[in-house]
Amino acid sequence: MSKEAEMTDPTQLSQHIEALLLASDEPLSMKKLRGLLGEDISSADIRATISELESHYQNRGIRINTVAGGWQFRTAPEHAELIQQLWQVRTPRLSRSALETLAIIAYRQPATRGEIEALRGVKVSSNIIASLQERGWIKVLGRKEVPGRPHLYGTGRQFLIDFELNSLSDLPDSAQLMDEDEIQQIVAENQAELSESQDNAPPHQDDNSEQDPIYDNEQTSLQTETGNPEIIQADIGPAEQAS
Amino acid sequence: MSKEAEMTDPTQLSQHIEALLLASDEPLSMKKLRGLLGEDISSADIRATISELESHYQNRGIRINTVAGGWQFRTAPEHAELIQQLWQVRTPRLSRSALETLAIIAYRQPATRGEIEALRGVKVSSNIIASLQERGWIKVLGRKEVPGRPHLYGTGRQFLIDFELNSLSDLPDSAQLMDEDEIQQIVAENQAELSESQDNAPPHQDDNSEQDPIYDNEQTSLQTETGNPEIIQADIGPAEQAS
Amino acid sequence: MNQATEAAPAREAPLTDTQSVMTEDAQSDSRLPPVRLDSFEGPLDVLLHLIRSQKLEIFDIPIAMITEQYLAILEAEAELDLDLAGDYLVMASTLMQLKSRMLLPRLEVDEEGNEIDPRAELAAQLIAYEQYRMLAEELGERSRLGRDVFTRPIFPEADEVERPLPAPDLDAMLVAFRKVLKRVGGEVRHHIFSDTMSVREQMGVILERLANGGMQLEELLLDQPGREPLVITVLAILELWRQQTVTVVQSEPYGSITLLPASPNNEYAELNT
Repeated sequence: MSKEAEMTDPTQLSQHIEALLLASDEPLSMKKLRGLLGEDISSADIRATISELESHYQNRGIRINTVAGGWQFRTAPEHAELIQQLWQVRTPRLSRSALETLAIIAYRQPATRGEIEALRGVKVSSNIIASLQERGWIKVLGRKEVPGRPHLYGTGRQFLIDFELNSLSDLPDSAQLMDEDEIQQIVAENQAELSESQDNAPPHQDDNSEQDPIYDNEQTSLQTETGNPEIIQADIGPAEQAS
Repeated sequence: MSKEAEMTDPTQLSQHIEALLLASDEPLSMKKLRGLLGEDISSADIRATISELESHYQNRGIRINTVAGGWQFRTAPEHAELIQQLWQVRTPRLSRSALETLAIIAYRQPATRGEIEALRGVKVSSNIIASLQERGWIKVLGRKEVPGRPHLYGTGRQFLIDFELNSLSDLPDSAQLMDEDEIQQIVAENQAELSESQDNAPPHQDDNSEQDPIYDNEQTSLQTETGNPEIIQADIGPAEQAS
Repeated sequence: MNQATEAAPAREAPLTDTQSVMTEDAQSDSRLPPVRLDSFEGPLDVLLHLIRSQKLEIFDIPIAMITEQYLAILEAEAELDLDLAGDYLVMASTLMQLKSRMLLPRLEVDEEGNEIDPRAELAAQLIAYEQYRMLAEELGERSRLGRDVFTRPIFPEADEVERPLPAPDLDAMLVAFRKVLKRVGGEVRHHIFSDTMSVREQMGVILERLANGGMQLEELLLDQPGREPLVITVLAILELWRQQTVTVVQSEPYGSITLLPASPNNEYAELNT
């Protein structure tokens, strides 16, 4: 109390931002903040003030989080269990199929249901699509102009808001995700090498000299794969840096 | 900022209270707080912590206010004007009842209020109808020649403009909103129910005493449809029967 | 709440509660312990489990062995859920086909003349799926609003403010409609009508055109470009007639047909104000 009183009061700007962030029912973007605070306050000032506020709140029960291109007051994650008690209903757990479907849509968008099914190797139930839609995590972006004109799904803004992402590029590991062509290339190269080493016939080996270092790294890692699926991903990182 | 860093971190209790006050949908009373925080924390501790928090926030943009016998985070009163601006700028979301009403009108037009109520299972407030009309999203197309001659609502031009639709046929298939399996299941369930209580007309259905046979016919024809949006084919069946 | 459970070892985390049959031991045991099919997310998941748990090479899958193990898992299932069975059985036949192709000399070659391993496609599929399986796990472990973090649920400051009209939101509307469909259950059959949307739209158009009084049928049909709109217009008129929203008058056989709105004009005009 006494210490607090000695402190310099938060600036007017800081107070305004705090009040706005609390009062808003969605994350407030820089653009919205500028519009509300008046044009004579620069983005730089706002940014600096927010970063002060962020550190002010960093050890408190509530935080200022960066979400969906804006800022919002949220509770600190370590109090989740306590807060859950406020409600009778417990948050239902997401099934693996829902998460896999969501992950494929998030990383591959726009994606059709057929594409999701092809990747997962199983039928995707409409219940899953519908419940993801109801949560606002996915939405129909349009239709794919192929026979049947299937819906194209992508993530909605609520996905960013709920998963604490500032933008889609904040999706973890999105840069490392391999597309089909890359995967096929890796498979082809690895299988070619395997069959060569099996036959003890090294005539094509010189071809490897022009191979992308990424694949060599991956090959090594994949061959020593220990059942941990993280390894594929984990190894691409360094390889990418190398390239 | 540097002064902040020197300060001792807020206690665990203080963090818990902050988090709870932010996340609760009503002001939290001492009794509720004790229930949530566990019996081993005394009222005196809670009271002392809250009073610390109150002074911590007293010069900030947000406050801990005593409201209706409990505590709650609120914006500081001197920022009221700014907050008002936020709410005025910030377009609110459509209420669920408005969305449902609009959706039913869009998909079932021309539809009477009674039909909407029968579908929604609740009364449709005149305010909702009025505000949708005001918006130009719905309009009265005429009256239905049944007792009471209720208004027939349909979507207006502004609906297409605002929802970025070229025509009503751009609305996603309602069938695609649900799974075929889901529909079959529901239909099966309800047919079972219907056959049990065929003569028991639900009380709020007097308005649409004549459940349009066209829909029943459509059901037959559309269920044999294979998702092919061939409009004419789908329609000729029932209409021919109707004529 | 779920923090504790969801923060559990990555391997377990994404399994739903009823499905947690695999244990850490199962992972390291090379003697394959029995597994239940419903703990998997499909045939690819089963194959990955077999491959990873036995530390097999994904680029050099011992097809004969894997096929045997895969079929054993399938056979252990007392009764296969028919819905699920399809995907699993397709994989079974794929595996058996691969097994037989592995016995034959390689006939297929790529553009560079290298032999194509018949297992290439499967390996690619497995790698692609494994990536998403892992990303799904990560997504599930991310702190999530409403489960791990919470924001303010009510906004008392907003109460006294006069707020503008809400913005259109097609998705929200569709979601709302879907909820209605689900809620009303049996009424749903009345709603599989979106294919008839054009007729409904046309019904609205006709009602509007008739707002100022009667119209000749030919007049209504005159400006319909093409066969399809024509048919739709006729269907719409028939439907309106059947609903008794319009009256159709023909004074003599083969004479001109007049459409009249069922409600008087002046009243209709009132309605729009």
